[in-house]
Amino acid sequence: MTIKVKLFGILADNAQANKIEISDVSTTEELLQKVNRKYPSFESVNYKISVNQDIISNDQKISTDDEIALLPPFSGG
Amino acid sequence: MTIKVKLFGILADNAQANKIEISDVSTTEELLQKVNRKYPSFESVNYKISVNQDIISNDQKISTDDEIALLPPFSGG
Amino acid sequence: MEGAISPEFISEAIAKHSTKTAIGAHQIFLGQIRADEKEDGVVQSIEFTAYREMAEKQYAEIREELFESYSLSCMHVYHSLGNIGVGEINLFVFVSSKHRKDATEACRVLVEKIKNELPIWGKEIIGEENYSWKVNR
Amino acid sequence: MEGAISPEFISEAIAKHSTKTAIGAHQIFLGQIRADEKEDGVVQSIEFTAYREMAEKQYAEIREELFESYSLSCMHVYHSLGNIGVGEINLFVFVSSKHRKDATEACRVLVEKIKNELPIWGKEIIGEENYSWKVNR
Repeated sequence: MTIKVKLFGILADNAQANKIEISDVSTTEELLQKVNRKYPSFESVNYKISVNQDIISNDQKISTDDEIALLPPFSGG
Repeated sequence: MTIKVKLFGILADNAQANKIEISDVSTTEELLQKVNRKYPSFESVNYKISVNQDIISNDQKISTDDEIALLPPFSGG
Repeated sequence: MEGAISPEFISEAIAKHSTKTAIGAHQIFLGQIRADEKEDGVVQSIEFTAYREMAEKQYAEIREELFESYSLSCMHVYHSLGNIGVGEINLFVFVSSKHRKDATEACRVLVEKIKNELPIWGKEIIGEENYSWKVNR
Repeated sequence: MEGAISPEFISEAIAKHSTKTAIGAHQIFLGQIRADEKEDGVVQSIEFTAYREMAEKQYAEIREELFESYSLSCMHVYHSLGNIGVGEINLFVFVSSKHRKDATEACRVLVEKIKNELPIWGKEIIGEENYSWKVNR
């Protein structure tokens, strides 16, 4: 299963893309592992993952219909 | 000795004057006693007295050169 | 200052600070005249009077205290005198600092002190004939 | 909103509230871009991006929470997106209430939440070529 992942801030900057695709993953933990392997620079960023615009801290199943995003620490305001 | 006394707010309103003169007083206590006798309606107002723009709580001597004022509770803002 | 404080006066005050590039945060408090229901009717306006010389002296002391307690770039206070109608602005407090906490906290304390320590009085005009002297809570 | 927030926009927002005669207090917070000194030079501007849909959802939740916790008449928040220069305003928070304590406290909490909970990022543009990602403290 291929998951589309939105990137923001320094992550989009490091990946030089606002959106990436990660294949063969079915949970958020699997996704994060693959992302960190593919983009080693992400590991130094204390980012969070959101599923359908909610930040997730525990592992959970995901499907291609879910809106997934990786969020570096917020710095608005 | 005649002392000029500035009045503000409800006190000026009750006395129908912004300034009154009180004679034969030489301390703030004496002044306040005379004022309250002359204007009985003042007693229900929890007012303070200032000498040269400082609020005074203890009795002190006053002269005709001092700037005396009676101040109802503040209600600015 | 005499009369109500206009929104344009406020925007001009803000615009003047754009050259002060060490400022990161502005905290503004505005007091607006409420149409409060009183026993005798609805408040139409408040007529403010002050013991001006004393108010200026007191404000200078408050200002000095706050600049000592907080790291501030600017502080401005405008209080209307005269008759200010319902919906109009009678108090404009404007505090600026590098980081937000100083401006936010100093503005809060300043508004409190303006209400409690400045010799200013408001006479609430009710209907066509009545009035009552405003009481700060 | 795109681009910097103008002082005129702020005064128009204030003027719109003059018909709301139950309001006695407006508390306004403005964020202004600072010319901070960084290792590589001085900040020229900050380029803001957001995860807009999530930011709007989060803001709606924050708004609801604050209306439950405080007695408020109005709440408005405008955060700039895009490139905002030094001295320009990128955040306008506007909270109104009958009595000042509600607006003052809600405004303070709201600014804190905007900084900590909204998915918005600032990229500090330094000199002609450099940049660094802003870190909220």
